[in-house]
Amino acid sequence: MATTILSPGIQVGLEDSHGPGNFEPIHHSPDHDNVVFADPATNYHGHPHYGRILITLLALLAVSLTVGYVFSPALAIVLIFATAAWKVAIVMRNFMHVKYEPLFIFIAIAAVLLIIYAFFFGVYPDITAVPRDVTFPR
Amino acid sequence: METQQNHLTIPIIKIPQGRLGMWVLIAGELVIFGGLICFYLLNRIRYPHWGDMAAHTNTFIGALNTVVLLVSSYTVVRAHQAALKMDVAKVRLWLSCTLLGGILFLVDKSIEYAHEISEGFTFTSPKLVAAGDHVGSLFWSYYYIMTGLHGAHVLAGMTVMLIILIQTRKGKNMHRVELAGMYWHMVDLIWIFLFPLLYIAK
Amino acid sequence: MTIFPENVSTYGQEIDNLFWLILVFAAIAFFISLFVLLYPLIKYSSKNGKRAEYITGEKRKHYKWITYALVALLLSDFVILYVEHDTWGNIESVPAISKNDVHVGIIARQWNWIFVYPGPDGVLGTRDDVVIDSMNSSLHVPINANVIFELRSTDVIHSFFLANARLKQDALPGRTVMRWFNITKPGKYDISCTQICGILHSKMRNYVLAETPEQYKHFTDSLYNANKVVTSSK
Amino acid sequence: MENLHQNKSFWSKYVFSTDHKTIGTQYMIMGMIMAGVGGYLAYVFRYNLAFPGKSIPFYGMLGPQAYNAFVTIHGMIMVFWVGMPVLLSALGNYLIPIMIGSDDMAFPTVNMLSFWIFAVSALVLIASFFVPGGAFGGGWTMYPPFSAQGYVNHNPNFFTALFSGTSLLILAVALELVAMLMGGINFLVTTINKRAKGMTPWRIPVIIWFINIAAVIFMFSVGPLVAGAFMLLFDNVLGTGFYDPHRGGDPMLWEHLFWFFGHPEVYVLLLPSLGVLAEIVPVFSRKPLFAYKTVIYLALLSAFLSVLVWAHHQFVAGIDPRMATFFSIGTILISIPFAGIFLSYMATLWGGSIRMKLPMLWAIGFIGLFLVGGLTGLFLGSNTFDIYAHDTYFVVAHFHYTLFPDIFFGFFAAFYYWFPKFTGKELNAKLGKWHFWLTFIFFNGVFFLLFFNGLAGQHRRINDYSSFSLISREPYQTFEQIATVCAIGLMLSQFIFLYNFITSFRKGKKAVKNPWESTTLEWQSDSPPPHGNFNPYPEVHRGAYDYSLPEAKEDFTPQNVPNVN
Repeated sequence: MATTILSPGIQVGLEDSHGPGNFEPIHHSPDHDNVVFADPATNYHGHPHYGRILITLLALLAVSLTVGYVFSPALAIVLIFATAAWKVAIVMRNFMHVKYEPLFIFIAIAAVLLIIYAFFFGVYPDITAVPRDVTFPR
Repeated sequence: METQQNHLTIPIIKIPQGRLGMWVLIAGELVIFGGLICFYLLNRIRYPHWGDMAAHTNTFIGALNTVVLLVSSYTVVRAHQAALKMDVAKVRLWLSCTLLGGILFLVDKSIEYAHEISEGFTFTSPKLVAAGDHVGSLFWSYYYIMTGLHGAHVLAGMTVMLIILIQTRKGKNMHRVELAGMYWHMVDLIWIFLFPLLYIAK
Repeated sequence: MTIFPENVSTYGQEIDNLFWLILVFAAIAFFISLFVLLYPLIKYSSKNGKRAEYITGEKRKHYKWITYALVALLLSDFVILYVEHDTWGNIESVPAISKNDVHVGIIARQWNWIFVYPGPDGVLGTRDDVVIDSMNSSLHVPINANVIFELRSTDVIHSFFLANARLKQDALPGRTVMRWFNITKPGKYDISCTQICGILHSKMRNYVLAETPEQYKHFTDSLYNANKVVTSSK
Repeated sequence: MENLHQNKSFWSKYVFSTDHKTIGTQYMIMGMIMAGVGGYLAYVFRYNLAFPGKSIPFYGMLGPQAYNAFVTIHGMIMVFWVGMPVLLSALGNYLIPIMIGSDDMAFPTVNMLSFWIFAVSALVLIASFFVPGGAFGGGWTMYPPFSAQGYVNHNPNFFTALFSGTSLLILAVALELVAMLMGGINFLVTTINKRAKGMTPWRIPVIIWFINIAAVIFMFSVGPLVAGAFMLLFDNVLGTGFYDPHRGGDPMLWEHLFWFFGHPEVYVLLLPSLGVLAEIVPVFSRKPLFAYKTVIYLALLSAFLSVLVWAHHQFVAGIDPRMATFFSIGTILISIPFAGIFLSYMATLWGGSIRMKLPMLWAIGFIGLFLVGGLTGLFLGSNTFDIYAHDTYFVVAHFHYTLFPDIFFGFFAAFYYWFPKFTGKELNAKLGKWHFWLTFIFFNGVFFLLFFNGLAGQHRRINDYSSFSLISREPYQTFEQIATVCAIGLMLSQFIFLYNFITSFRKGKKAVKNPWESTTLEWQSDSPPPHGNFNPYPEVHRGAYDYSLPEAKEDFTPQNVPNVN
């Protein structure tokens, strides 16, 4: 059973798949196309302050709960969703380690959001522009 | 055979197989929830009346659930940190904490559902329909389908976590802690958006 | 045999012309492509015994032909878009209702078209409206007048198709769509439903009966007299 | 590791197998069986159209409800249970690992699970014919409120609502989508992670690129439909009002989310068979693929544009007229990348040394027929002409001219090309030629005249045209009869293929390792490939299309050859 090093200290067997292609340390091949992205396995050093990040998240939650009482509704909604987006960014960046992942993961997630936005944009005039009163004479 | 496997194949984008698969899965799940959130938003813009309905949701329980999910996200990332150091005892401790968070979330949610159902706001809300408030009943349909689908994901995440908790007993499959953690973070992310949509914006 | 059914509406000819225009572009593209596809099969057959050339298509002198073709396609696409744009606006935007126009309601139901005439006051949605709800009935309209109709559905999605006037519009339950047509020739024309709507979908056929203004006046007068509203309050 | 797979029972070797080749074959067989079912449905309703009111051989009398159900399920089967499994799953499963020089997929167990979920979904679909009320008959688009009436019709019985044709169809589609999602995850991870040494992105064969792009399009567009299908199911069985306008919902929402998936789905079906062409055309013209990188960039561009065009199916549905113009522009823009891809294939022919073998015949037939389909798309992409042509036989003929070559010609091209690799046997070329010419001629016979029926105003999904004076007259009824005769001929000529398949499989001539003299990796393995595909694993030294290199003696240089001389 071949074992390979995934990231410092983790032994990965090949249970997930038989055969080649599982992860293993980089061989820098002479072919330059082979080293497109940085290697995340070596980027796991350092000790991120997860506790501090949690406190930030909870503080943002408190902000989103209180803005409704402070500002006008329109501004409050913008602020609430801004803090939500900020929270999502923090969780993805630090907890899900997007900052250590290759760029294309970020691009894929951004593409998802873009596609959802395209859907919203295309449907918006048809669903929202209908007269607000939908009681329909039968 | 083994020597061949080891030196003939190298991944070109260097990311472990399980994690890559999990990312693709997360992208797929995000589109499903993104679509649902889109439908909700479109209808929310169409019917200002939904604001009155959203006032019946319990912001306190919603906020409590957000805190629970954020903290459990923290604990699962600590579990991953411990897994990197191969610290089996700590991994199991943090995973158990996360499982506890999941249970807390579901208990919270059940209390909230019970409260809403006792007020007559169910999946189809026959009470509202009888009163002629079809639009309000539609809000509750969306509310239950969104939180229900999210709850199903919480349950799925907890199941995976439980399996991994058992597997790590002998220090096996430590890399799966990270994968379960990623899935759990995704559940957290979706809740971060559902919470303001359903509870705060009234 | 003509390709299209007889055109009787004011804007029908524009749609027919658009078809011929696109057909010209499509036919040119088709025959050129067919030549490009089939000629090399003969000219460069392996039976000639010649070795193939090594062309990767990365060089400008090779790929320029494809670029030209794509630009030509894009240009013809935009020509089509430009030509059709006015017609689209013409059909989709409803003219303001003037005195000569006829304003009727058309309601789709499984499996029949219901016609609502505006009544003596000429306004839809008032108490003197007359509703004709029977299978195989006809919508009477005068020729050379804008007929503006409000299209609704009561149950499932239907689609109002008047082939002779080149008009099609879906009727979605829950929303009212306004469209118009102007028929220039007297006659009886099929209305069909083109959105599958249940068992009797294929029997969901009514008629538009285009008449001279005098005949139409006669028809509405007798219709309104027969359905007189006793208390003429709104 | 290896001997794990050697001595296995029949069940784990052929049924619950995790080997990518077995799973690919399972998908292919399942797709062929479903194509038989879909073809039978087509035969029944085509016969009814040509001879309305007559008893149909091998069926009996066809009522309007059954007609609607047959039309609906025919469309469903051909797109979701034939096109998807055969083009995406079968080709993807079989070809991705072997063409990138790997032993298997990244997650073999998930792969097996994907097939079995797919098999269950097919069973659920077939079962929907045999529940009270029969299968759903509202068009494959399943527009509510017609598809959301289960709760009203079966009220208050939850179980009859759940086991009605409508609910079972929605369930079957949802299961099928889940199966394909699992397959898609597998394809992407395999292609990114499990390539052989030296298989850089720009050395991957085009078909692998295209299958992966198709998987990405599928994954990113299917999300709203998955959520929406659950909502439709709840409308049916629990009585919610997500799509009921009387309850505050909106059927337009379903139209949008269905086509937001439904149109990219067309490209999901198209891209794998375009990939098949990209393999076949260079091999048989002994020339590199023309502008390889550009072809891939064009496919990526079309993937991006594919999510911006969906509303051209709704031009007359009452959408905002300004949005219609936007989507019309998107539609004509997306013709550009696909035209570019086809032109690059045609340009590959020029200057080659063309061998007109069977796979090439199918490939040329594909391009020729798709040309008609694509150019008639110009008429329908123009929103103004679509007012007239929408939901007529013009549309029917148009999308059969695109999807039939795409699914069947693409599949047959792939089949005749890779059969020696799949089985190690040679096919009977003479029978194959008969099969091609009969299919080609009969297909045109079925659908070409229907363009004229459509232009005469004949609309779709009508079981009896006698009510409509405009189109029940001559020559349109004769056209219908010609189409039906040709359709029967088309189906009968597939038996030639079946006969050829079975006899060649059982006692065909043994094929050599690389009969077509191709460069890609799968031909460097044995035929049929052993478990694990390669021994030793190949190392890739060059692009996938090195034909007729000037410095090489042979006119093809396989990817794993380090030096030309």
